[in-house]
Amino acid sequence: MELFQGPLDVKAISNRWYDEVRELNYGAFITFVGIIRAENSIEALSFDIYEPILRKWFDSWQQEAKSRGALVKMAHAIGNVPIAQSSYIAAVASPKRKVALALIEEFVEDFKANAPIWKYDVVNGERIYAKDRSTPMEGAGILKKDSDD
Amino acid sequence: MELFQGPLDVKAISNRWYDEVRELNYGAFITFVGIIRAENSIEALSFDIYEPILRKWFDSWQQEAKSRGALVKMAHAIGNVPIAQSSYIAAVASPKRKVALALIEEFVEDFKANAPIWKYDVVNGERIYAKDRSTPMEGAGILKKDSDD
Amino acid sequence: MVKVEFLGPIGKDPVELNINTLEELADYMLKSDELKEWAENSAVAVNNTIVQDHNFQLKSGDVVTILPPVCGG
Amino acid sequence: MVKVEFLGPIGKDPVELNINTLEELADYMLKSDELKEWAENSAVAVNNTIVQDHNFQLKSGDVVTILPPVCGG
Repeated sequence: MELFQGPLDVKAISNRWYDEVRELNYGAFITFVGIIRAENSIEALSFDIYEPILRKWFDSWQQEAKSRGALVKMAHAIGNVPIAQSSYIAAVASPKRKVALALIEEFVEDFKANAPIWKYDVVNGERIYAKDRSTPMEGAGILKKDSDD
Repeated sequence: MELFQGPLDVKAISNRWYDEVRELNYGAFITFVGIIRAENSIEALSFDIYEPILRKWFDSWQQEAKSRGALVKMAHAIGNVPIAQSSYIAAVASPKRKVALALIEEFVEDFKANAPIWKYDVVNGERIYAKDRSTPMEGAGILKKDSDD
Repeated sequence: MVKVEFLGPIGKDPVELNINTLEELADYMLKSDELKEWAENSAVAVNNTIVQDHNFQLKSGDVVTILPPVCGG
Repeated sequence: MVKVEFLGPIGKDPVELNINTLEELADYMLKSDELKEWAENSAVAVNNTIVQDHNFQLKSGDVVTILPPVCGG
């Protein structure tokens, strides 16, 4: 897992990962790249990350991947990422095509739901929390008083 | 769709595709790379391609991708590809993560089942058809005499 | 006359046949030791379109392609 | 004493609280105009492990982290 200040150098990162998985004799290598789209008159997106819990989250996925004979990789940006630049790369390598295809989907979807990362729109230099696009983490609501479980 | 004699230059191809999809304002870009694994004492794999039907197959997937707001890309090697080199790259770009994740799986699986490409193990310089790993195409069996449909 | 091409591992040169139906094509392949097994597991394209209909009629000038089991990637 | 940290968009400095239960933590947040909404939708970690058990007991020196709704990528 790799964290970077500002936009990711997608070419350098994915080329380096490709060489690593080639040497490890994996047969299938999938990368998922997130690119900042021009929409809602934003200049950039911006990200806060809580690294200790992100690292635990990632390590438990690495264990899961290992149990399937695969491995996962991830890079994410901290701070501002302008339009047409990238904030996120996830990757899976596996001897088997089907394992890799299933794992990249599960890994990316769980990332969106549970990785401790907060997203902001940057408009006129101001950071605005992307509340509507954010998801309560697994375990959220534990402080609700009306909860009956 | 791009066909090359011998191994693919994965870094050049995927870096070029990344720049293309960034400019088109896509938010999610997935690549699937097939790497030749060292197994069964092979030196290389080798591929025959029937381009006219492959191109039709690819064009119909491009139509399907377009109907979902996405696009697909593909590169494949013709002839020999040594161990740890790559024979195949498939890619999907989409504004939406979930569309991209679903499409890459469907696209790659249908490719394995129906793209008119034949694979050979290369052992001691000899090409041996990978019969056990090959799949009859959709429509196969139409010449069987005992068929009752 | 119909031209028949054999792709990939079949490794046989094209032939010109005087046939009108897929059944005649099957008969031709099944009586050849070299082609018999491929009749069972191959798809058939006519002028580069895969044929799904058993009653497809061939006409003179058609190019028929025999596509054995595939494995790209 | 328990240290409570508020992450991401909550934008509040850490506080030291003399509490032993999640219910006491909830009471603290619910009576603050600034923190009320975050009590509803946040997950809670103690010493960087997400807590799933309502009856979890806090002890002196624990670091509690309040994690509001996330959106990586």
